Amino acid sequence: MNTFLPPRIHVEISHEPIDRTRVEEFIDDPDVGAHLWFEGVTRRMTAGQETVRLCYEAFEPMAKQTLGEIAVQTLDEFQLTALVVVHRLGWVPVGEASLLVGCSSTHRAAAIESLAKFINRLKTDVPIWKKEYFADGSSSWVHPT
Amino acid sequence: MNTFLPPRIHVEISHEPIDRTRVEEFIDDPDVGAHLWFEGVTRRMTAGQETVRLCYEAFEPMAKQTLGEIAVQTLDEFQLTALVVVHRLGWVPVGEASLLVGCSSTHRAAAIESLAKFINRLKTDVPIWKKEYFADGSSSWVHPT
Amino acid sequence: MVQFQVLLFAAARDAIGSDSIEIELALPNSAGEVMRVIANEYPALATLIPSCRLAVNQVYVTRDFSIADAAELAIIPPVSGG
Amino acid sequence: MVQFQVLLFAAARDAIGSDSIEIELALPNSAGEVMRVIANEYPALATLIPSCRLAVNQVYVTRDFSIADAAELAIIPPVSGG
Repeated sequence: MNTFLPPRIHVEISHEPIDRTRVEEFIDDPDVGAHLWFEGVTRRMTAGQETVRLCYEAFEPMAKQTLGEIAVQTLDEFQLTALVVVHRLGWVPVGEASLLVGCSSTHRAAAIESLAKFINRLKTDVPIWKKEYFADGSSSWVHPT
Repeated sequence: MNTFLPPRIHVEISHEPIDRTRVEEFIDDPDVGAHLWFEGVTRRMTAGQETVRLCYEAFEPMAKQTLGEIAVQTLDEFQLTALVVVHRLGWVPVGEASLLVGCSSTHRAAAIESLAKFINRLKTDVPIWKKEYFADGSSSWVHPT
Repeated sequence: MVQFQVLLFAAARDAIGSDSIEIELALPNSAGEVMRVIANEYPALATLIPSCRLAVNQVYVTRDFSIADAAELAIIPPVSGG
Repeated sequence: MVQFQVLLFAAARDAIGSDSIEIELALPNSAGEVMRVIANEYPALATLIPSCRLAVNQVYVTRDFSIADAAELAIIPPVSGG
Protein backbone atom coordinates (compact mmCIF):
# COMPACT_ATOMS: atom_id res chain seq x y z
CA MET A 1 0.00 0.00 0.00
CA ASN A 2 2.74 2.50 0.91
CA THR A 3 4.71 4.25 -1.78
CA PHE A 4 8.39 3.34 -1.62
CA LEU A 5 10.12 6.09 0.35
CA PRO A 6 13.76 6.90 -0.46
CA PRO A 7 16.01 6.74 2.62
CA ARG A 8 16.21 10.54 2.92
CA ILE A 9 12.49 10.92 3.57
CA HIS A 10 10.99 10.43 7.01
CA VAL A 11 7.21 10.65 7.46
CA GLU A 12 5.63 10.27 10.87
CA ILE A 13 2.17 10.64 12.34
CA SER A 14 2.44 10.84 16.10
CA HIS A 15 0.05 10.87 19.03
CA GLU A 16 2.78 12.25 21.30
CA PRO A 17 4.33 15.74 21.59
CA ILE A 18 6.81 16.36 18.75
CA ASP A 19 10.46 16.05 19.78
CA ARG A 20 12.61 17.75 17.17
CA THR A 21 15.89 16.49 18.59
CA ARG A 22 14.74 12.95 17.84
CA VAL A 23 14.42 13.62 14.09
CA GLU A 24 17.31 16.07 13.59
CA GLU A 25 19.59 13.23 12.52
CA PHE A 26 17.55 12.84 9.32
CA ILE A 27 18.56 16.35 8.23
CA ASP A 28 22.16 16.52 9.49
CA ASP A 29 24.55 15.89 6.62
CA PRO A 30 28.05 17.33 6.23
CA ASP A 31 27.60 17.55 2.45
CA VAL A 32 24.58 19.82 2.65
CA GLY A 33 24.76 23.52 3.44
CA ALA A 34 21.18 24.64 4.07
CA HIS A 35 19.00 23.19 6.84
CA LEU A 36 15.50 24.50 7.34
CA TRP A 37 12.89 23.78 10.02
CA PHE A 38 9.25 24.82 10.25
CA GLU A 39 7.10 24.37 13.32
CA GLY A 40 3.38 25.02 13.30
CA VAL A 41 2.26 25.80 16.83
CA THR A 42 -1.23 26.07 18.34
CA ARG A 43 -1.73 29.76 18.84
CA ARG A 44 -3.76 31.36 21.58
CA MET A 45 -5.63 34.08 19.71
CA THR A 46 -7.43 33.61 16.39
CA ALA A 47 -9.69 36.39 15.11
CA GLY A 48 -10.18 37.71 18.64
CA GLN A 49 -11.20 34.34 20.14
CA GLU A 50 -9.02 32.62 22.70
CA THR A 51 -8.17 29.05 21.75
CA VAL A 52 -7.51 26.67 24.64
CA ARG A 53 -6.43 23.71 22.58
CA LEU A 54 -6.83 22.01 19.23
CA CYS A 55 -7.76 18.44 18.52
CA TYR A 56 -6.43 16.86 15.34
CA GLU A 57 -7.82 13.74 13.73
CA ALA A 58 -6.78 11.98 10.53
CA PHE A 59 -7.71 9.24 8.13
CA GLU A 60 -4.40 7.82 9.28
CA PRO A 61 -3.31 5.33 6.60
CA MET A 62 -4.32 7.72 3.80
CA ALA A 63 -2.72 10.70 5.60
CA LYS A 64 0.59 8.87 5.93
CA GLN A 65 0.44 7.71 2.32
CA THR A 66 -0.37 11.21 1.06
CA LEU A 67 2.36 12.82 3.18
CA GLY A 68 4.84 10.34 1.71
CA GLU A 69 3.72 11.10 -1.84
CA ILE A 70 4.01 14.89 -1.50
CA ALA A 71 7.35 14.45 0.31
CA VAL A 72 8.74 12.44 -2.63
CA GLN A 73 7.27 14.92 -5.11
CA THR A 74 8.76 17.94 -3.27
CA LEU A 75 12.14 16.27 -2.77
CA ASP A 76 12.37 15.50 -6.50
CA GLU A 77 11.07 18.86 -7.69
CA PHE A 78 13.50 20.90 -5.54
CA GLN A 79 16.40 18.41 -5.52
CA LEU A 80 16.41 18.30 -1.73
CA THR A 81 18.76 15.93 0.01
CA ALA A 82 16.36 15.19 2.87
CA LEU A 83 12.83 15.91 4.01
CA VAL A 84 11.29 15.12 7.39
CA VAL A 85 7.68 15.65 8.40
CA VAL A 86 5.98 14.85 11.70
CA HIS A 87 2.28 15.61 12.21
CA ARG A 88 0.80 15.28 15.67
CA LEU A 89 -2.76 14.02 16.23
CA GLY A 90 -5.06 14.31 19.24
CA TRP A 91 -5.05 17.18 21.70
CA VAL A 92 -2.47 19.90 21.12
CA PRO A 93 -2.43 22.61 23.82
CA VAL A 94 -1.61 26.25 23.09
CA GLY A 95 2.12 26.76 22.51
CA GLU A 96 2.81 23.17 21.43
CA ALA A 97 3.66 22.08 17.88
CA SER A 98 1.21 20.17 15.69
CA LEU A 99 3.52 20.08 12.67
CA LEU A 100 7.27 19.87 12.16
CA VAL A 101 8.85 19.96 8.70
CA GLY A 102 12.59 19.87 8.15
CA CYS A 103 14.49 19.86 4.89
CA SER A 104 18.03 20.20 3.64
CA SER A 105 19.54 21.18 0.35
CA THR A 106 22.78 22.42 -1.13
CA HIS A 107 20.74 25.39 -2.35
CA ARG A 108 19.21 27.68 0.23
CA ALA A 109 16.64 29.25 -2.09
CA ALA A 110 15.38 25.82 -3.19
CA ALA A 111 15.07 24.68 0.42
CA ILE A 112 13.02 27.74 1.38
CA GLU A 113 10.75 27.53 -1.67
CA SER A 114 10.26 23.79 -1.20
CA LEU A 115 9.12 24.28 2.38
CA ALA A 116 6.39 26.73 1.33
CA LYS A 117 5.20 24.39 -1.40
CA PHE A 118 5.29 21.26 0.76
CA ILE A 119 3.19 22.88 3.49
CA ASN A 120 0.70 24.21 0.91
CA ARG A 121 0.33 20.70 -0.50
CA LEU A 122 -0.06 19.25 2.97
CA LYS A 123 -2.81 21.76 3.80
CA THR A 124 -4.58 21.02 0.51
CA ASP A 125 -4.45 17.24 0.28
CA VAL A 126 -3.56 15.42 3.50
CA PRO A 127 -6.72 14.09 5.22
CA ILE A 128 -6.15 15.66 8.63
CA TRP A 129 -8.69 17.89 10.38
CA LYS A 130 -8.49 20.15 13.36
CA LYS A 131 -11.20 21.15 15.77
CA GLU A 132 -10.69 24.30 17.77
CA TYR A 133 -11.82 24.52 21.42
CA PHE A 134 -12.31 28.06 22.67
CA ALA A 135 -12.09 29.58 26.15
CA ASP A 136 -15.84 30.33 26.04
CA GLY A 137 -16.60 26.59 25.85
CA SER A 138 -17.53 26.51 22.17
CA SER A 139 -15.77 24.44 19.53
CA SER A 140 -15.70 24.19 15.76
CA TRP A 141 -14.04 22.34 12.90
CA VAL A 142 -11.55 24.58 11.16
CA HIS A 143 -12.30 25.20 7.53
CA PRO A 144 -9.44 26.27 5.31
CA THR A 145 -9.69 29.82 4.04
CA MET B 1 26.06 54.07 17.36
CA ASN B 2 23.69 51.08 17.40
CA THR B 3 20.21 51.35 15.97
CA PHE B 4 17.57 50.87 18.64
CA LEU B 5 16.47 47.23 18.43
CA PRO B 6 12.88 46.35 19.38
CA PRO B 7 12.70 43.66 22.07
CA ARG B 8 11.67 40.94 19.60
CA ILE B 9 14.94 41.20 17.67
CA HIS B 10 18.08 39.43 18.81
CA VAL B 11 21.33 39.94 16.87
CA GLU B 12 24.49 38.14 17.86
CA ILE B 13 27.97 37.73 16.45
CA SER B 14 29.67 34.84 18.14
CA HIS B 15 33.13 33.32 18.20
CA GLU B 16 31.74 30.10 19.68
CA PRO B 17 29.72 27.24 18.13
CA ILE B 18 26.09 28.24 17.69
CA ASP B 19 23.73 26.75 20.29
CA ARG B 20 20.18 26.97 19.02
CA THR B 21 18.60 25.91 22.28
CA ARG B 22 20.06 29.04 23.88
CA VAL B 23 18.18 31.39 21.53
CA GLU B 24 14.94 29.43 21.04
CA GLU B 25 13.25 31.42 23.81
CA PHE B 26 13.34 34.52 21.56
CA ILE B 27 11.04 32.78 19.07
CA ASP B 28 8.74 30.84 21.42
CA ASP B 29 5.46 32.67 21.79
CA PRO B 30 2.02 31.12 22.43
CA ASP B 31 0.36 33.80 20.32
CA VAL B 32 2.33 33.00 17.19
CA GLY B 33 1.63 30.00 14.99
CA ALA B 34 4.58 29.74 12.59
CA HIS B 35 8.17 29.26 13.74
CA LEU B 36 10.95 28.96 11.20
CA TRP B 37 14.65 28.18 11.57
CA PHE B 38 17.44 28.29 9.01
CA GLU B 39 20.92 26.91 9.61
CA GLY B 40 23.77 27.48 7.18
CA VAL B 41 26.31 24.72 7.65
CA THR B 42 29.85 24.36 6.29
CA ARG B 43 29.56 21.75 3.59
CA ARG B 44 32.22 19.29 2.63
CA MET B 45 32.06 19.35 -1.17
CA THR B 46 31.93 22.52 -3.27
CA ALA B 47 32.36 22.23 -7.03
CA GLY B 48 34.26 18.96 -6.63
CA GLN B 49 36.74 20.30 -4.08
CA GLU B 50 36.77 18.99 -0.51
CA THR B 51 36.51 21.76 2.07
CA VAL B 52 38.11 21.04 5.44
CA ARG B 53 36.92 24.18 7.20
CA LEU B 54 35.94 27.77 6.67
CA CYS B 55 37.24 30.82 8.43
CA TYR B 56 34.90 33.78 8.82
CA GLU B 57 36.00 37.32 9.58
CA ALA B 58 33.95 40.48 9.96
CA PHE B 59 34.15 44.21 10.32
CA GLU B 60 32.45 43.46 13.61
CA PRO B 61 30.81 46.70 14.76
CA MET B 62 29.53 47.44 11.25
CA ALA B 63 28.41 43.82 10.75
CA LYS B 64 26.38 43.89 13.96
CA GLN B 65 24.90 47.29 13.08
CA THR B 66 23.98 46.15 9.55
CA LEU B 67 22.47 42.87 10.81
CA GLY B 68 20.33 44.90 13.22
CA GLU B 69 19.17 47.24 10.46
CA ILE B 70 18.13 44.48 8.05
CA ALA B 71 16.49 42.60 10.95
CA VAL B 72 14.34 45.65 11.78
CA GLN B 73 13.58 46.23 8.08
CA THR B 74 12.56 42.56 7.54
CA LEU B 75 10.51 42.40 10.76
CA ASP B 76 8.59 45.53 9.72
CA GLU B 77 8.13 44.55 6.08
CA PHE B 78 6.76 41.07 6.87
CA GLN B 79 5.06 41.90 10.19
CA LEU B 80 7.06 39.26 11.99
CA THR B 81 6.68 38.91 15.73
CA ALA B 82 10.32 37.97 16.31
CA LEU B 83 13.59 37.57 14.45
CA VAL B 84 16.82 36.06 15.77
CA VAL B 85 20.14 35.94 13.94
CA VAL B 86 23.45 34.50 15.12
CA HIS B 87 26.52 34.60 12.87
CA ARG B 88 29.62 32.71 13.91
CA LEU B 89 33.14 34.03 13.19
CA GLY B 90 36.50 32.28 13.14
CA TRP B 91 37.04 28.66 12.20
CA VAL B 92 33.93 26.66 11.36
CA PRO B 93 34.60 22.95 10.65
CA VAL B 94 32.61 20.92 8.13
CA GLY B 95 29.15 20.04 9.45
CA GLU B 96 28.95 22.97 11.90
CA ALA B 97 26.70 26.01 11.53
CA SER B 98 28.03 29.45 10.62
CA LEU B 99 24.59 31.07 10.52
CA LEU B 100 21.34 30.61 12.41
CA VAL B 101 18.24 32.64 11.59
CA GLY B 102 14.93 32.13 13.37
CA CYS B 103 11.68 33.98 12.90
CA SER B 104 8.07 33.74 13.94
CA SER B 105 4.86 35.08 12.52
CA THR B 106 1.14 34.50 12.65
CA HIS B 107 1.40 33.99 8.88
CA ARG B 108 3.39 31.04 7.62
CA ALA B 109 3.84 32.37 4.08
CA ALA B 110 5.17 35.71 5.38
CA ALA B 111 7.62 33.94 7.68
CA ILE B 112 8.99 31.81 4.86
CA GLU B 113 9.29 34.72 2.43
CA SER B 114 10.90 36.93 5.07
CA LEU B 115 13.58 34.34 5.75
CA ALA B 116 14.60 34.20 2.09
CA LYS B 117 14.74 38.00 1.90
CA PHE B 118 16.63 38.42 5.18
CA ILE B 119 19.33 35.96 4.15
CA ASN B 120 19.65 37.59 0.72
CA ARG B 121 20.13 40.97 2.39
CA LEU B 122 22.64 39.50 4.81
CA LYS B 123 24.65 38.01 1.95
CA THR B 124 24.56 41.31 0.05
CA ASP B 125 25.31 43.86 2.74
CA VAL B 126 26.75 42.50 5.97
CA PRO B 127 30.56 42.93 6.06
CA ILE B 128 31.48 39.32 6.77
CA TRP B 129 33.87 37.28 4.64
CA LYS B 130 34.67 33.62 4.48
CA LYS B 131 37.89 31.95 3.43
CA GLU B 132 37.71 28.34 2.34
CA TYR B 133 40.48 25.88 3.25
CA PHE B 134 40.61 22.82 1.01
CA ALA B 135 41.86 19.28 1.63
CA ASP B 136 44.66 19.84 -0.93
CA GLY B 137 46.15 22.59 1.27
CA SER B 138 44.98 25.53 -0.85
CA SER B 139 42.71 28.32 0.37
CA SER B 140 40.73 31.16 -1.14
CA TRP B 141 38.36 33.98 -0.23
CA VAL B 142 34.87 33.16 -1.32
CA HIS B 143 33.41 35.56 -3.82
CA PRO B 144 29.65 35.72 -4.09
CA THR B 145 28.28 34.37 -7.35
CA MET C 1 -26.53 -4.08 -5.99
CA VAL C 2 -23.35 -4.12 -3.92
CA GLN C 3 -23.11 -2.87 -0.34
CA PHE C 4 -20.36 -0.35 0.46
CA GLN C 5 -19.10 0.98 3.74
CA VAL C 6 -18.29 4.69 3.55
CA LEU C 7 -15.89 6.10 6.15
CA LEU C 8 -16.73 9.47 7.71
CA PHE C 9 -14.40 11.98 9.35
CA ALA C 10 -14.50 15.28 11.20
CA ALA C 11 -17.62 17.36 10.45
CA ALA C 12 -19.16 14.52 8.39
CA ARG C 13 -18.78 12.08 11.27
CA ASP C 14 -20.18 14.62 13.74
CA ALA C 15 -23.20 15.24 11.46
CA ILE C 16 -24.10 11.53 11.44
CA GLY C 17 -22.84 10.56 14.88
CA SER C 18 -20.99 7.54 13.51
CA ASP C 19 -17.65 6.97 11.77
CA SER C 20 -19.20 5.10 8.85
CA ILE C 21 -22.41 4.63 6.86
CA GLU C 22 -23.56 1.92 4.45
CA ILE C 23 -24.92 2.44 0.94
CA GLU C 24 -26.00 0.13 -1.88
CA LEU C 25 -24.85 0.77 -5.42
CA ALA C 26 -25.33 -0.81 -8.83
CA LEU C 27 -21.92 -1.37 -10.47
CA PRO C 28 -20.21 0.14 -12.33
CA ASN C 29 -21.10 3.56 -11.04
CA SER C 30 -19.44 6.98 -10.95
CA ALA C 31 -17.99 8.71 -7.91
CA GLY C 32 -20.36 11.63 -8.57
CA GLU C 33 -23.34 9.27 -8.39
CA VAL C 34 -22.02 7.84 -5.11
CA MET C 35 -21.93 11.36 -3.65
CA ARG C 36 -25.49 11.98 -4.88
CA VAL C 37 -26.73 8.73 -3.32
CA ILE C 38 -25.09 9.58 0.02
CA ALA C 39 -26.58 13.09 0.08
CA ASN C 40 -30.04 11.62 -0.71
CA GLU C 41 -29.97 8.83 1.84
CA TYR C 42 -28.29 10.85 4.61
CA PRO C 43 -29.85 14.34 4.55
CA ALA C 44 -27.65 15.37 7.51
CA LEU C 45 -24.71 15.22 5.06
CA ALA C 46 -26.44 17.00 2.16
CA THR C 47 -25.04 20.51 2.82
CA LEU C 48 -21.53 19.19 3.50
CA ILE C 49 -21.19 16.81 0.53
CA PRO C 50 -20.62 19.50 -2.16
CA SER C 51 -17.40 20.61 -0.42
CA CYS C 52 -16.16 17.02 0.17
CA ARG C 53 -13.94 14.79 -1.94
CA LEU C 54 -14.37 11.04 -2.32
CA ALA C 55 -11.44 8.72 -1.69
CA VAL C 56 -11.57 5.22 -3.18
CA ASN C 57 -9.10 2.84 -1.56
CA GLN C 58 -7.41 5.91 0.00
CA VAL C 59 -6.89 7.78 -3.27
CA TYR C 60 -8.81 10.93 -4.22
CA VAL C 61 -10.98 10.46 -7.31
CA THR C 62 -12.81 12.95 -9.50
CA ARG C 63 -16.59 12.79 -9.94
CA ASP C 64 -16.35 10.89 -13.26
CA PHE C 65 -14.20 8.12 -11.77
CA SER C 66 -15.84 4.73 -12.36
CA ILE C 67 -16.25 2.35 -9.42
CA ALA C 68 -16.47 -1.18 -10.84
CA ASP C 69 -15.63 -3.36 -7.81
CA ALA C 70 -15.94 -3.50 -4.05
CA ALA C 71 -13.73 -0.77 -2.57
CA GLU C 72 -13.13 1.21 0.59
CA LEU C 73 -14.93 4.55 0.21
CA ALA C 74 -14.30 7.63 2.36
CA ILE C 75 -15.88 11.07 2.44
CA ILE C 76 -13.11 13.64 2.88
CA PRO C 77 -14.38 17.02 4.17
CA PRO C 78 -12.17 20.09 3.53
CA VAL C 79 -8.89 19.25 5.26
CA SER C 80 -7.23 21.51 7.84
CA GLY C 81 -3.97 19.87 8.84
CA GLY C 82 -0.80 21.76 9.66
CA MET D 1 45.53 67.82 3.59
CA VAL D 2 44.03 65.53 6.21
CA GLN D 3 45.37 62.10 7.07
CA PHE D 4 42.91 59.18 7.08
CA GLN D 5 43.26 55.63 8.28
CA VAL D 6 41.55 53.17 5.95
CA LEU D 7 40.57 49.77 7.38
CA LEU D 8 41.19 46.70 5.21
CA PHE D 9 39.50 43.30 5.39
CA ALA D 10 39.69 39.86 3.81
CA ALA D 11 41.29 39.86 0.33
CA ALA D 12 42.21 43.58 0.64
CA ARG D 13 44.07 42.98 3.90
CA ASP D 14 45.81 39.92 2.46
CA ALA D 15 46.91 41.93 -0.62
CA ILE D 16 48.60 44.57 1.57
CA GLY D 17 49.63 42.38 4.50
CA SER D 18 48.19 44.86 7.01
CA ASP D 19 44.73 45.61 8.39
CA SER D 20 44.94 49.33 7.57
CA ILE D 21 46.62 51.88 5.33
CA GLU D 22 47.00 55.65 5.57
CA ILE D 23 46.13 58.20 2.90
CA GLU D 24 46.16 62.00 2.68
CA LEU D 25 43.18 63.85 1.23
CA ALA D 26 42.23 67.43 0.56
CA LEU D 27 38.73 68.09 2.02
CA PRO D 28 35.96 68.02 0.97
CA ASN D 29 36.47 65.12 -1.37
CA SER D 30 34.28 62.43 -2.91
CA ALA D 31 34.24 58.75 -2.01
CA GLY D 32 35.06 57.95 -5.64
CA GLU D 33 38.18 60.11 -5.43
CA VAL D 34 39.20 58.33 -2.22
CA MET D 35 38.99 54.99 -4.02
CA ARG D 36 41.06 56.39 -6.93
CA VAL D 37 43.75 57.68 -4.52
CA ILE D 38 43.92 54.32 -2.75
CA ALA D 39 44.25 52.39 -6.03
CA ASN D 40 47.04 54.79 -7.14
CA GLU D 41 49.05 54.73 -3.95
CA TYR D 42 48.58 51.02 -3.25
CA PRO D 43 48.91 49.21 -6.61
CA ALA D 44 48.41 45.85 -4.84
CA LEU D 45 44.79 46.96 -4.30
CA ALA D 46 44.20 48.34 -7.80
CA THR D 47 42.50 45.25 -9.29
CA LEU D 48 40.36 44.70 -6.19
CA ILE D 49 39.13 48.30 -5.67
CA PRO D 50 36.56 48.34 -8.52
CA SER D 51 34.57 45.55 -6.83
CA CYS D 52 34.81 47.12 -3.35
CA ARG D 53 32.46 49.49 -1.53
CA LEU D 54 33.60 52.30 0.77
CA ALA D 55 32.18 52.57 4.28
CA VAL D 56 32.41 55.95 6.04
CA ASN D 57 31.87 55.67 9.80
CA GLN D 58 30.53 52.15 9.19
CA VAL D 59 27.92 53.16 6.62
CA TYR D 60 28.14 52.30 2.92
CA VAL D 61 28.42 55.39 0.69
CA THR D 62 28.09 55.84 -3.05
CA ARG D 63 30.98 57.22 -5.13
CA ASP D 64 29.56 60.76 -5.16
CA PHE D 65 29.30 60.92 -1.34
CA SER D 66 31.22 63.96 -0.03
CA ILE D 67 33.71 63.48 2.80
CA ALA D 68 34.07 66.84 4.57
CA ASP D 69 35.53 65.85 7.97
CA ALA D 70 37.78 63.32 9.59
CA ALA D 71 36.05 59.92 9.49
CA GLU D 72 36.72 56.20 9.81
CA LEU D 73 37.09 54.80 6.30
CA ALA D 74 36.89 51.12 5.39
CA ILE D 75 37.33 49.25 2.13
CA ILE D 76 34.64 46.54 1.93
CA PRO D 77 35.47 43.77 -0.57
CA PRO D 78 32.54 41.69 -1.90
CA VAL D 79 31.01 40.13 1.20
CA SER D 80 30.42 36.40 1.63
CA GLY D 81 28.74 35.91 4.99
CA GLY D 82 26.11 33.30 5.68
